[in-house]
This record gives sequence, C-alpha cells and structure tokens, in this order.
Amino acid sequence: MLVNQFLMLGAVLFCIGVYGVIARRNAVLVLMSIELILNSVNINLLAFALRNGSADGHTFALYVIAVAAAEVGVGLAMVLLVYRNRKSIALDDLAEMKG
Amino acid sequence: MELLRDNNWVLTIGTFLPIVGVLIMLFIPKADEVAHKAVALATAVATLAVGVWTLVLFDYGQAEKLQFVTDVEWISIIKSSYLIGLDGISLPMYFLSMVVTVLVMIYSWDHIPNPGNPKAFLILMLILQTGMAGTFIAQDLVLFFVFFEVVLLPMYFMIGVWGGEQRQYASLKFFLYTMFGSALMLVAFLALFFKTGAESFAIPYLVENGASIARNTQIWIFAGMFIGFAVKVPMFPFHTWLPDAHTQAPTQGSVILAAILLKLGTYGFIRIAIPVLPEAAKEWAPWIGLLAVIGIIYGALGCLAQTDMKRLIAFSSVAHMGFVMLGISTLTPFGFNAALFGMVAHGLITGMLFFVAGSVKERYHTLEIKRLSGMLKQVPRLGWIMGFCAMASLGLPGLAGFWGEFPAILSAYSPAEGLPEETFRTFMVIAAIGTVFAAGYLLWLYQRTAFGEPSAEFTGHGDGHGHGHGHGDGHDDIHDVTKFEWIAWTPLLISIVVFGVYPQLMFDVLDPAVKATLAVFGG
Amino acid sequence: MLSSLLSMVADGDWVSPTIDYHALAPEIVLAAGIVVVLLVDLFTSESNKWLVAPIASFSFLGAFIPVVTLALSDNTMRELFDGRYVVDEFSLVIKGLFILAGYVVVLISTDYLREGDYYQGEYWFLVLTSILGMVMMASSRDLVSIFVALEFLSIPAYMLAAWRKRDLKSNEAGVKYYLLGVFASAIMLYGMSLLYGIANSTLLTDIGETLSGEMTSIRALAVLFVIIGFAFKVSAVPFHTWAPDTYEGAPTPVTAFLSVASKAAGFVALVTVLYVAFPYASDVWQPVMWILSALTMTVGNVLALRQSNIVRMLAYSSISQGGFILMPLAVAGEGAVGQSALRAVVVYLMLYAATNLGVFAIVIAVARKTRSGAISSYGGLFSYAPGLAALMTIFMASLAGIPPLGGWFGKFAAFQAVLSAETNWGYAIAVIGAVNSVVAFGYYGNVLREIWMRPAPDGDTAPVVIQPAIAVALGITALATLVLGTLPGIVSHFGDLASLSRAFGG
Amino acid sequence: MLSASTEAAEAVFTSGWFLDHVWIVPIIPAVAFALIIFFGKRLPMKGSELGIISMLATLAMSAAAAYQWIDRVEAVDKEVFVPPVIKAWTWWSSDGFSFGIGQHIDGLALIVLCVVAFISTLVQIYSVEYLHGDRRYTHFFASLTLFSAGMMNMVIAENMLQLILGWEIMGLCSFMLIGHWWEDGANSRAALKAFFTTRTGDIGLLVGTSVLFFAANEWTQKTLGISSFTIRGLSAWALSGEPSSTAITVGAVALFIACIGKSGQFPLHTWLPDAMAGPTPVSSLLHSSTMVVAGVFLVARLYPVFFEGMNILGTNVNFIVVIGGITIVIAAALAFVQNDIKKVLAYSTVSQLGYMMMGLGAGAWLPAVFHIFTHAFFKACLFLGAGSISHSASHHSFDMKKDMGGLRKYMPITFMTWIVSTLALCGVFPFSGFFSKDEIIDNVGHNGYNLFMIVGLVGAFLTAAYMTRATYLTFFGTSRGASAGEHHDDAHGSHDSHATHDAHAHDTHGHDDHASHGESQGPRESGKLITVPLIILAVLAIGSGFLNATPFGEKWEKLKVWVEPRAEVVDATSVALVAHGGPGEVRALPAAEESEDGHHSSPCGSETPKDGVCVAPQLNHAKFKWSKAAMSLIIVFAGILISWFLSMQLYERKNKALVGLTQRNKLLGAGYNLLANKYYLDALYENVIVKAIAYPISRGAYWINQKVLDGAVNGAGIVARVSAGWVYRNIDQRVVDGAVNSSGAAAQGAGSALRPVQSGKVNQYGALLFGAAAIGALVLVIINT
Repeated sequence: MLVNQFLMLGAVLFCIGVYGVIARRNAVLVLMSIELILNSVNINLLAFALRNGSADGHTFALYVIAVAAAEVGVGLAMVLLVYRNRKSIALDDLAEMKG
Repeated sequence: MELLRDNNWVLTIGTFLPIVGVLIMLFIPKADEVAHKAVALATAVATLAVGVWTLVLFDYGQAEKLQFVTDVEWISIIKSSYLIGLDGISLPMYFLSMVVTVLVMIYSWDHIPNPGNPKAFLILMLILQTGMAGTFIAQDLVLFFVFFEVVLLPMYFMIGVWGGEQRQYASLKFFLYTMFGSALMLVAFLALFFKTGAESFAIPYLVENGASIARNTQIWIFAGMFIGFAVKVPMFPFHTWLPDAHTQAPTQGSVILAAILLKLGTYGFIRIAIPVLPEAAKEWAPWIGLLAVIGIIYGALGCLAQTDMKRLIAFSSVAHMGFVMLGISTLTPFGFNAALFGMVAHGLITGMLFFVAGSVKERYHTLEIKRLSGMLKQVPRLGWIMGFCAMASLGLPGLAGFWGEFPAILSAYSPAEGLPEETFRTFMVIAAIGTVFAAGYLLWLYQRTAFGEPSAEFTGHGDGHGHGHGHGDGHDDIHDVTKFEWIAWTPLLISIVVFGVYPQLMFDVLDPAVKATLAVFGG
Repeated sequence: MLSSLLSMVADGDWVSPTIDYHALAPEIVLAAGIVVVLLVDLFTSESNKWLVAPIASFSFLGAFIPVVTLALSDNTMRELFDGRYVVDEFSLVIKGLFILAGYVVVLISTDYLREGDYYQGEYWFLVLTSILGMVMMASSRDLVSIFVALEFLSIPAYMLAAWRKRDLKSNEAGVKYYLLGVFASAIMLYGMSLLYGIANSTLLTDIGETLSGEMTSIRALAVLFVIIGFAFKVSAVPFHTWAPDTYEGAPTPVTAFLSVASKAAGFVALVTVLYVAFPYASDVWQPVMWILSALTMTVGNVLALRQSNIVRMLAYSSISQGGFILMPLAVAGEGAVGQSALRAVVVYLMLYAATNLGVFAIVIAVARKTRSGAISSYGGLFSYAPGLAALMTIFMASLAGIPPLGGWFGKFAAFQAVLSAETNWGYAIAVIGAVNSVVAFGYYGNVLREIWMRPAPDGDTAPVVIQPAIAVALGITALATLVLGTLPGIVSHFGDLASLSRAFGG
Repeated sequence: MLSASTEAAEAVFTSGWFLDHVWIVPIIPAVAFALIIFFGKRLPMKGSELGIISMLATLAMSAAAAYQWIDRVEAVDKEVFVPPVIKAWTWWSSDGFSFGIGQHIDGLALIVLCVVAFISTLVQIYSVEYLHGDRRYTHFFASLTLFSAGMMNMVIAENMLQLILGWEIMGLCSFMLIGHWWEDGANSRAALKAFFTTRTGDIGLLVGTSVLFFAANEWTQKTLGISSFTIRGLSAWALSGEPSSTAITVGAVALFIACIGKSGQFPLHTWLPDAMAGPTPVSSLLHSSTMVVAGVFLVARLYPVFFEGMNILGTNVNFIVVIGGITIVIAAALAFVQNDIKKVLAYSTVSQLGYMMMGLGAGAWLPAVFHIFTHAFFKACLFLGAGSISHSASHHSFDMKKDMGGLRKYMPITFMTWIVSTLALCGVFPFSGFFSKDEIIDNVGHNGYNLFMIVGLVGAFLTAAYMTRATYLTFFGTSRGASAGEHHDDAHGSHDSHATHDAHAHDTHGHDDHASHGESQGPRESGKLITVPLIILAVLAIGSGFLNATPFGEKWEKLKVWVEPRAEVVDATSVALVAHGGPGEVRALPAAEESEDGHHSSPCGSETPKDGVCVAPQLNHAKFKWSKAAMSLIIVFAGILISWFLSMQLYERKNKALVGLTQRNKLLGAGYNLLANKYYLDALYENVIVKAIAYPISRGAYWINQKVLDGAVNGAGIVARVSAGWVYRNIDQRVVDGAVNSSGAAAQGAGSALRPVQSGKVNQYGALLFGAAAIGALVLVIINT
C-alpha cells in the first residue's frame, strides 16, 4: 500500500502549516495553518492505522478532529474579541507586552 | 564515637526557646514597645538560664564526647535526622551566643536604632539567636545547613532596615556573598553524602567514613565547603562584604556579626570540613595558611587606610580571623585550641569594640577619626573602656586576645605531619609582624580619638578646653556611659580579663574535644 | 477504507469495560460540580451569582474526599480500560495537589471577580473544567487520553487568560497563549502520530517496550516532538516566550492558576511520558532535559532581574523555578536515580505550588490597594501592612530557597537527585543550579528591599484591607510553606512512587 | 602541703616562708591597682596611699626574701650549686603542652626585685608632692602600681610566658604614663612611639620564644620532665650541648631584638628620649632605673641561651657586645647637644644600658647585673633631682640654658644629691658607679674584647664630660630665665607646665598648688616629700657600690656570693625541682652528694656536661688591679676637667658680658659697640671651640639619629599608611570588590541582552519555538543515523 506516500504528504502538510504559522501576520491565516498541521497529523495516523491494521489510529484521528473543532471555535472567538477591541487582527499589533 | 544522651532536653529548649518568645511577641500590638522589650529580654534571659544549666550539667570529664545527644527522625527519606549534641568545641560558642544575645537585648533597651519598631527588630534578633545556637549544636549536615542559613535573613534585614546610609547595598552584598558560599557548600555536602555511601548525614558517621573517599574527590568536595565557610569567616579574598556589612549594620547587628556569625565559618572548618576530609585538609592547609597570613597583613593595612572608626574595627576582624585560620591551618590540636580560643576572644573583644563604636556614634553622630578627639576628656569612662578594648584587641598578655594570638603563632612553628614546615614558619614570622601592625592601627586609632583636646565642634563652645567637664555645656548628646551600657558591657569586660588571666578555663574544655576531632589524623 | 474499519470493529469481540467507580470518583465529583455550576449560573439572577463561588469551592473539597479514601484504601494500584487510565499513588498525590490548588485559586479569585464586573459563573465553570482536565492527566497512560486531557485543561485556560474581555492586554495574553499553545500541541500531536506508527499502539507501556529496541532517527524525532509539547506547557526556555506576556496580561488569579496548576500539569504529563513511555530512550531525552533545565534556570533568572512589574517578574521567576524542577530529569535516566528524581519533581511541585499561590494571593491583596503592578508600589509595605510584609518575606524567601522555608527542601531534593547520579553532567548542572539559586535572590531580594527598606511611594500608608477569602488562602499557603519547610518529612514520602518508576527498577 | 615541702627544703637548703612566697609580691600591687582604679577617687589621698602602702609591703617582703636567700646561699660552700626556689602552677595547657605560672627565685631575681620595690616606693612618695593637684592623680598612681606589678611579675617569672606577660604589661604602663598628659599631642605621640617601637622588638620575643620552645621542648620533657618554656629548662638545654647551633642562634638573636627595643639599644633607642615627655617620676622609675633594664634582665636571666647562641667567650666579637658598644658611644655623644636636662639624662641612661649589654655580651655577667643595681640608684636620684629643679626652681622648664643656672645656692639638698649621683655615674672612686662600671670595662678587656674595653673607656670619658656640662649649666654660673625668677608665660614647649596648668584650670587643688610656686616667686628648695627620697638615693649612690667592692678583696664581693649562679653539673632532678600541674614543691637537692663528686672545674658552657645538667655557664672574673682602675679614673677626671673648662669659657664669660652690659646700661647708657664686640667674642668662642670640636661629631650623630634612625621609624609608619591606602583603594575596592559587583552587573547585562528575544510578536515566538525544535530534531537525526 502507499503508506509512505501518505506519510510524505503528511510531512509536507506539516511543513506548510509550520511555514504558515511563522510567516502569516493574519490571525485567521495562522489558525488555518495550524489546522493544516493537525490534518497532517490525521493523515499520518490513518496511514499508520492502515499499515498496522489497528483501529487505534482511526479513533485517535477522530479525537483529534473533535478537539481541533473545539480549538478552532475558541480561536475564532478570540480573534473576534481582538477584532472588536482593536479593529484589526494583525498579529504584529498584538505586541503591547514585551521584554 | 560514644554519645551521651542524659537530659538531652536542655539543648532543644535552649535552642528553640527564643522562637516561643517570638510567638508571644507576634500577639503584642506593635505600639507597646516596652512590652516587646520586656518579653524579648525575658526570653533571652530565660534562654541564657537554660544555657547556664547546660554548663552545669555538662560533664567536663568527657568533654571530648558529644553530650545531651538527641537523635529524632526528621527527613527520613533523605536519611537526615534531627541529631544534636554538644561537646567541648561547641560549648563555648553555644554559650557565648546566648550571652551576647542577652547583652545586645539589654543594650537595645534604650538604643533601638532608626527607624525604630522594636517589635520587628527584637523578633529578628531572637530568630537570629535560634539560628546561631542551632548551628553550634547541629550534628547533622542538613540540620547544620538549615541553621546556618536561618541566620541570613534576620541579619539581612537588621542591616538593611536599621543600618546606615549604604545599608541596602551592604545588606544585599552580605546576603549574596553568604548565599553563594552556602549554595556551593550544600552541593559539597551532598557530594560528600553520596561519596560516603549515601548512608547518613550525621557528622559522626561522616567522620568515620569520610577518610575513605578518593583523594582527588576529597579535594573537590573540600573546595566547595571551603568557599562556603571562607566567605563566612571571612578569609581574604572573600572578605569584602564584611567592612560594608559591619559599617552599615546597627550596633547590635555589628556586635552579633562580629561575636558569633563570623565564627560559624571557622566552626564549620573545625567541625566538618577538616575532620571529615583529612586528606583534602592536608592538601589545602598550606593554602589556607597562606590566605590566613595574607588576611592578617592585608586586614592590618586595610585598617591603617581607614578614616572611619567602625570600618577600621571591621577590617581588624579580617586580621584577627586570619590568626584563627592560621591556627586551624596547622591541623594540630595546639593550633585548633588556639583558633577556638581566638574565636571566643575575638567575639568578646571585637563585640565590645563595636558596642563602643556604636555609643560613640550615638554621642558624636560621626565615626570619622579625624573629627573625634579628646574623648578621654569629654567622656572619660567610655574612653578608658575603648582603650581597654584596644589593648585587649592588640593581644596584650593578661587579656583574652593574647591567648588566641600567641598560641596560633606558636602552633605555626610545628604544623601537623606532612605539612611544609618552612612555609609555616614563614607564616609564623609574618603573623608575628602582624601583631605589630595590630598595635599600630589600634593605638593610632586610640591616640587620635581618645587623646588630645576635644575638638571645638563637640565642646559646645569654641575654646579647646571645654573646662574639664566637656559634656553638659551645649552638647547634651555627649554624655558618659549610661546605666544600660554598663549592664551590657560589664560582663564582656570582666570575661575578657578572666579568660586573659586564667585561659585554662577554656582550654580545659576545648582540649579533649579537639584531640578527639583530630584523631582522624592519627594524632 | 471505512468498510475495513467497520469490519475491524465488527469481528473484534467487543466487551464493555468494567469501570471502578471509586477510582473515578474525583473526576465524577468534579464533573457533577461543573454541571451544578452551569445550572445554578443559568437559573440565578445577577444578584445571586455569588452563590456559584461556594459551590465551586465545595465541589473541589468534595472531590478531595475520594482522593483521600482512595489513598487510604489498600488497593493502591487500580488500572482501568486495560491500563490506559491508572489510579496509583503518584496520580493520587498529583490529583490531591491539583484539587487543593484549584480550591486556593477559587479563594483568591472570589473577591477579585466580585469587584470587577465579570461573568462569574463561566469563570468557575472554566476553572473546574481545567482542573478536571488536570486530574485526568494525572491518570492518563495512553497517548489519546493524554492528548485529550491536555486539551481539556488547556482550552479553558486559553479562555481564562483572555477573561478581561475589554482589556487589550488580556486579549493579547489570550491570543498569544492560544496560538502558541495550539501550535505546540500540534507539533506534539505530530510526534504522537509518529509514535503510534512506530509502536502500533497508543498505550504508553507498549511504546516503552517498543522503544527498548535500537534508536532510529525517526523514533528520536517522535520523542523530541512529544517532549516539546510538554516543554511548552512548563514554559521551558526556549518554549517559554508566551509565559511572561500571558502572565502579565491575564487576570492575576488566572496567572496564579496558570503558573501553578497548568505548569504542574505539564510536568505531570512530562514525567508520565518520560517514565512510562520513554524509559529506554533516556539517551535521547536526558541531554535535551539537561539543556532545557540549564537554559530555563539561567535565562529565567537573568530576565527576571530586569523586570519592574511584579507579575512579569513572577512570570520569569516561575520560569526559572521550572528549570529547577527540570533539573533532576536531566539525570533521571541513570538507573536508580529515576526514583529520587521523580520524588524531587513531585516534592518541588508541591512546595512551589504552596509558595507561589501565596505570593499571588498577596499580589492580589496589595494590588487591590495600590492599583499598580509595579514592584516599586510595594515600598513601605512593612510600615503599613507588617503582616502582609512578613508573609511576603516568607514566600519570597521560600522561592529563593532559604531554609527553613518550604522552597529550600525542593531545591535540596533536586540537588540531591542530581548529585546522586554521580555523573559529571550531574555535577555540572548542580553547580549551575547553585549559582542560579544565588542569582535568583537578586530579584526576590529586590522585592523584599522595596517592602522593608523603601518608603511608601506617594506616602500613602493607609492599611490594606484583606478579605476573608484571601486571608484563608494566605493562611493555608503560609502554613504549608512553614510546616513543609521545617518538617519536610511530611511530604517527602509522597515522593517514592514505585509504580511509576517501575521501568527504572525504582 | 606547702609547709611540708618547706620542711623538706630545710633538710638541706634553708628556705623560708618569704622565700617560698615571693609569688605573692606581684599580686600585692596588682590588687592595689584594682582598688585604686575602683575606689581610689573616694579615698582621702585619692588612691596614692594605696599605692605607697602596697609598695612598702612589697619592699618588706622582697627584703625579707632576700635575707632568707642570703642565709640559703651562705649556708653552703661557695661552688655548690644553690637551687633556685621554684614554684609552678599550671596556668594553661593545650595539646599536652602545659604552661606554668609561678616563681623562679634566685639571686638575680631577688636583687632586681628589691631594686624595683625600693625605687618604686621612693618614686611614689616623691610623686605625692610632685603631681600634687594633677587632673589624673589617681590614674597616675594606678598606672605606677600596675607597672610595678608587671615588672615584679617579670622578674620572678618562672617561664617565658609569665615573663612576656610582665614585659607587655610594662609596655602598656609605659604607654599610659608617657602619655599621661595626653592633652598635648606631642605627649601622646611620644607614648605611641614608645609602645610601637618596643612592640616592634617584641616580634623577636614571640618568635624567639616559639623557636626555642619547639627546639628544646623534647629534650626538656625527656630530661627534666618540664616544658621548655621554663627558664631553667631553657638554660639547662642551652648548656647541654644538645641544641643545634642554628636553632639556638636564631632564638637568641630573636630574643635579643626584643631586648634592643625594650632597653633602648641602638638602633631602636629613639623612643627613649621622647619618652621624657612623661612626668619626671615616670622617667625616673620606668625610663631610667627599672623598665628599661628589662631587656638587660632578660639577657641575664636566659644567659646560657645567649651564651651559647651568641658564642660569648668563643670569639672576641658578637652581636650583643657590638650593639652595646655602639650604643654607649652614640648615646653619650648625643647627650652633649641636649639643652633639656631630662634628655641629657635619657641619653646617659641609654649609654649606661649599653654598658650593661656590652658587659653581658662580653661574659661579664656579674658586673653587668651589679651595674643594673647601682645605676638604678644614682640615675633615679638624678632624674628626681631634675624633677625637683623643674618643680621648685625653674617653673616646670627643663631647659638648662634658658631656665637654670646657679641653682646650688637655692636648692642645696638637690645640689648635693645631684653631685653625688653625678660622680657615681661618672664612675669616680669610691662612688658606686666606679665599682660596677670599672668592673665591666675590666672584665670586657679580660675576656679578650680589647676593642670594646677601649670603647668603654671612651664612653667613660664622654660620660664624665657631658655630666659635667649639665651640672655646670644647671647649678653653676648665674641664674637664667625662670630660675632667676623671670616672669615669662608658659608658652615654651615644656610639658609639665602645660599639664599643671590644666591642673590649675580644672582642679580644686590647683590653686594652693598654684600659690606654692607662682611665677612671681624665685627658686627654692623642694618640700620634704621630694628631698627625702633624694637623700636616700644619694646615700645609696655612694653605699651600694660596696656590696661588691672588688678592690677590697674577696670578703667584700658579697654579690658574687649572693647573686652569681654557681656553674656546677648537677643531676637533672635537682634542676627540674617542680613537676607541673598543681601547686609546686620546693625541693632541694642533697648538697652532700653534690659536694662529694665536686669537680669544681665545672665544664659548664665549655663542654657537654656528663651525667647531669648545668644552668649557668662557667665564667671567670678579672682580678682587680689598681693600675687599670687608675687609668680609667684618670680618663674620667680628664673628662670632667676639660668639660668644666669649656663650660667656664662658654657660659661664664658670656654671662659676665651680659652683666657688664646691663651695668653699663644703668651707668652710662651707651656702650653698645664694646658690648657688641664682646658679644662677638663669645660668639667666636662658641663657633670656634664648640662648633669646631664638639659639634661636628655630636651634631652629626644627632642628625643621623633624628633623620636616619628616627626617620626610619617614622618613615616605616608613613610607608605603611601610604601603601595601606593604595592597597585599600586599588586592590580591595577595585579588584576584589569590583569583581563581585561586576559579576552582578554582568547578570543584569545578560538580562537586557536577552530582552529583545521577548519581542512580543507571536510569529517570532512561533519561529523561536519551532526553530529550537528543528535544531533539536536535526541534531538527533544526525546522531541517530
């Protein structure tokens, strides 16, 4: 089976996600990049599950999906909060506290 | 090592009684100053009473053995126990700490330094007392460490809150120095613990098994302890906290610092570092001796350079502790006796000198040697007491100071087996020269401040004579020794003479214990 | 693909697990508490919202009871869901710690909330939930349950951090914490996925056995990523960057909560994974831990020296304290050392929790008067609030590790564990730790200096009013600090947790 | 137990209660000191009575002891070794070394003890009037008494530590007494200098004692069973042939350095003249007759050590004799240019101490000790005389040229006593000085130190000369300045006047004191309390010489019998005598057996004693010859005459001129030229004669003294202070301290350096987070593949 290709895909997605998190200045885009990483994880899990022929991977993936959903919910709520207070979701503005 | 456990309650009581006093004082309103002074004094006196009772119960016949031993499980998981005991080495310092506390309390009765608040001040002093007493009876490294550290904070606040202009700098310096030392010391203790098979922290046990450690390891462990103790002593070049701390500390602080705290370091060497790690001690002894004599000369030079009386006395401590360390570095019972005697003598004398300095400051509002003069004329009794202390401090035979100094020099002539004799004899000569320096700066100080005519600025009116009774006219601050000062000082003065005239009082107690301690050298 | 999945489920003869409800009692109580809080908050009018706080605190106390009963019951090793969820001494000790911490947090939050007009009900709900997540974390022995527990405790924390919704700083704190947190857990998840792939199981013990084989780069990678996830939670340098900003921005009680409970949770997870899953990968994680620990202590200290805001200073202080807690783990792989290292971590966590909560309680009490977070605002505290000053002194000294106050024994145990390895790495880290413990006094002493030796800023020496709740919190923490400091024997035996360090023959 | 032991002693050697209890003697004044300090002020005579009583008591006791000692020695044959009467208690013990305190009584101890007790008594009586009305009258007597206690303790010391104790106490008292009028900076500086200089010498004392102790202890413990701190232990060891030459030489030299400091020997003598800043009784007690001989006493006391260490009699030059010789000459030369009468006497003291040292160095033990004895009387007498003059005649000035002259008319008693003592000092037959000094010179030559015999003779000449000058200036010619009743304010730098003026200002007694010798009154004889001691001392200045009058043959040489220890080999036990610990016993050795094997050609000192030990080296005495004595007498008289002639020329003529001038002034009114010319003449005399002859040498010596030696002492102090300042500022404050502070700064710096990392930007945080992860991953991957 094409396990390794799936793993490669996962790795690539992971890297893209990381790039997004580091490079993007827009909170929403960063959120989405993180989602990418999580999904790369899911792909990994499923690929391994397929190779090993055990259900653990699937269950794990399901949990990840569920939790990710919760996370995104909270995340978007926060972004909204920020936007309401400062009419911008550019992360660079969020640098009141430093040093 | 045989341990005597009869009526071992005295030590625990004597050590923790002050804490009881603290608890009581916590519930007395801050405003009621007299009550605080009374309670604190009463506690200190009660503690001293216990101390006296300890003296009575102590079996001088077997001073070399630990007595009143208590051994209770404390932190079983790290094999550390509440093991306390008293032998000839600890006894004098243990008792001295109690005496000094009482005297300081008496002195505090009408000398609470700015910014007042006797409650906090006296509470700190009582905590200090517990820490000091505990350090001298602890026979378990962890316990020793805990007590050793307990004294830090109170002294930090004493200097920092009730001190002079530079107090914050001085207090922080004092604290960081000591803490640095004790941190490394702790590491050394733990290394020692594991190298001796992680069996126990009990000092007697470690003394039995420490010698088995590989030589190089010993040397490293000793290094850790050395820094810890040397900072406290303080030995050159770890001494720079001392002048600042002493100068800035309130009188009471300086007295306790000089009389007891400095001794924690030397005591640590005698009680722990050297007996537990004989090999390393042999290796280090010449260097300790070297630093000691450097300290003697260096401290003396420092004194000569001072313009401030208190700072001068502080530097003189460096020199005197140099003699003590020289005695220790010989690793002979003779040297140890000298060192221990020197510790007590220095405690009495320098403590007394700081009392005097404090009173001078209180009267003249300055300690600048330049500005002071003719104290003998203006405050004759104070002047004579100061002269007495100066004489005692420069090691005049017949006064306590001599018995710390001369035997130390003597001992340097023939150090223990395996130590370089020529080196130590050189040390001996240098140390002897140091005694002359001591005479130099102390007499110089005395001549400048006590002799001559009182300077006009303190005599109220211009003419240098001040017509005999220098005090009174114009300068009400400048009065002679007060009642409380007398009460606080007389015991010190008397004991300086007594120990000077009949040193055997102490050597009797010390000697067997020291011999037992140095048995590890097969001596 | 789906078919195959279904088939697996179908022909696997699936039996419903037998559940030991006694073992789950604390979680159940907490869950019940959460529900009650929600309902009460839902059906009470604004004027009666204060009811929620007592309910929350009672549910904590209630949850503590089964912990005690479990601890006293002779069956000290309860495995649920074939070993995925374990209730043993270790987890019980930790659960007790979490629950009590939660209780103290409630105490110090009550008046803070009542005075700022915040939604109270949800706050308690979130605190309870997060604590529940931690309690679960203490028992989780499976990648999935660990992950779930982690998120369970993190997500509410994110929201708590952003609690003061109209306050920009609070928002910023929340967002930073959230983004980095999620990012870190994502990386961790990736590592977990790799682990699953390697071991074909999510059960930690299975993973441990698999890793006993020779180490490949992929395995090392997996181990590293998982560790990073927790390193973030314990704000170990260089994964600490969120901590100062979040601590400063978040509401002070929340900061207390984060700096104590959630940090502790991170350590618990870390320890669990290291001891159960990676006992044979110690070559990989020991150096990592060594570096992390050294960096964390040092960087935390030197940065703390420069702070002028007390909360931010405490943030860095808690970072460097974390470094000390990590210190024993740097040598935990050396056979029997694991045992004492674990003990050191647990004991340190307890003492640290007690002390740090106390500090924050005082910070809240004082800030209530001075309305300022600047360290200089503590000037003259000794003159107008000697009691608080004395307590603060105790706590600061304890953090600085000065006997006979709690903190010293934590440091002592850490040093002892490190030195018991008798390796050069051990000695090295010990010396670094020693030096750092001295540097640390630089900033703790700075606070004390303000308190004792400086005059009150604008000469305002009105006494500080201490509400009963805070008073109780102070009482508990101060008592713990003093007693544990003078008689560490009481807690130190909680530390010997054979069950967890089994793999090390502990 | 003591009584028992006493009986035991009587078995062979007579002893006696006083002899066994000499150790009480120092205790009496010590107690008196305490009493005076605490109660003195309340007593009718402000404590002075206590002092005097205690002194009388000590005098009585020591006299009685001396009497019993004389019985003891005369009971036995001349060569038999007479054991000293020894007692010892353990003072302190450490590491098995036990240090005793007690008494070691023999002729030497007793003779010095008597001298001290005697002179102290007289001086205290004298002081009652002399310091009458002084501000610190009580303190003065306290210090005097304490001094006597210290000195006596040193004299009877059983071991070195006890000796050091007394030694240092004397130093302290010297400090307090020289600085008695410390309102004047000069006095306190002099006190400081004195203490500091002697203290410098004491390095030698400490080091020497230590060296000898460790070098000898093993032997003494083994052979005698006593610690080698004991006098007898050290002595026996020194003569046992055991000691390695280096050890004993180092020890002896070190000890001798201490003696140089204490006894004002060259080059540490500079403190002694300054010490004259003290009240005159002090100068007369401490700085002439007693304390300053401590150094000499130490050498005499531990003579075997120096004997072996310096190899006396072995060569014809050694450290001690050289120092002694130099001191004699330079001090005598200095005495010429002093105008302060006390300074003259001070330098004369230094030079006489030089005689004693030279004698000891040359093996003339007995003459040196004898000279201590005689010198004490006449020098004390001279000082008290000077004091009497300043007290009653010259209004507290000591300046011979300004304020004295022609006083013989006004104060006959002082004059007579002065003359007697001067003759004694010059060594004129039959005054005491002759017997002792001539003895020294004689023996020095006899023992082969010819060079130093000549030095001694030169010294004798100079002594005679400067004493004559002083005498002339003081008592002859016409009165000048204060002694002429001239009214001048007390601005001149005389210390006594300053102080007594304090007394006037501050003391109730001040006024009658004031009245008793106001500026208006002229010179007159002093009161009884002053003259009586003078007379007594003068009598002794004549008589004391006959105690060992060698010219008159054996039977006159009493001191030789009483004082000189007999060099005989005796068995160890009889030297050990006392075992340490607990009250000692006075045990005597069976004289019988000793005298049986009496090989009286004792090998002590010359070779290693067989089967026994010696405590005194064998010394030989020069046979007295009138020829030699005549020679030295001639020299002395020459000195007197020449000096007298010079003085006449200088001072007498000048005074005539002045008188003539005034007459002419009264009579005519003009005649300045003649006056001027005569005056030039005088100036010419001054310049030609004195400047040409006397001044270059003595001035030169004086210059060296003030600039070089004194400068060295002061300079050392300055250098120390300067270097101290430098070290303190640069090393201590900059380097050592700086290191600490800078480390703190470093930590802070690191903090601010790291702060930019905490930029507050989420993305950068993320980058950091993942960057660290990536690096870690990379490393691990590299390692594990």
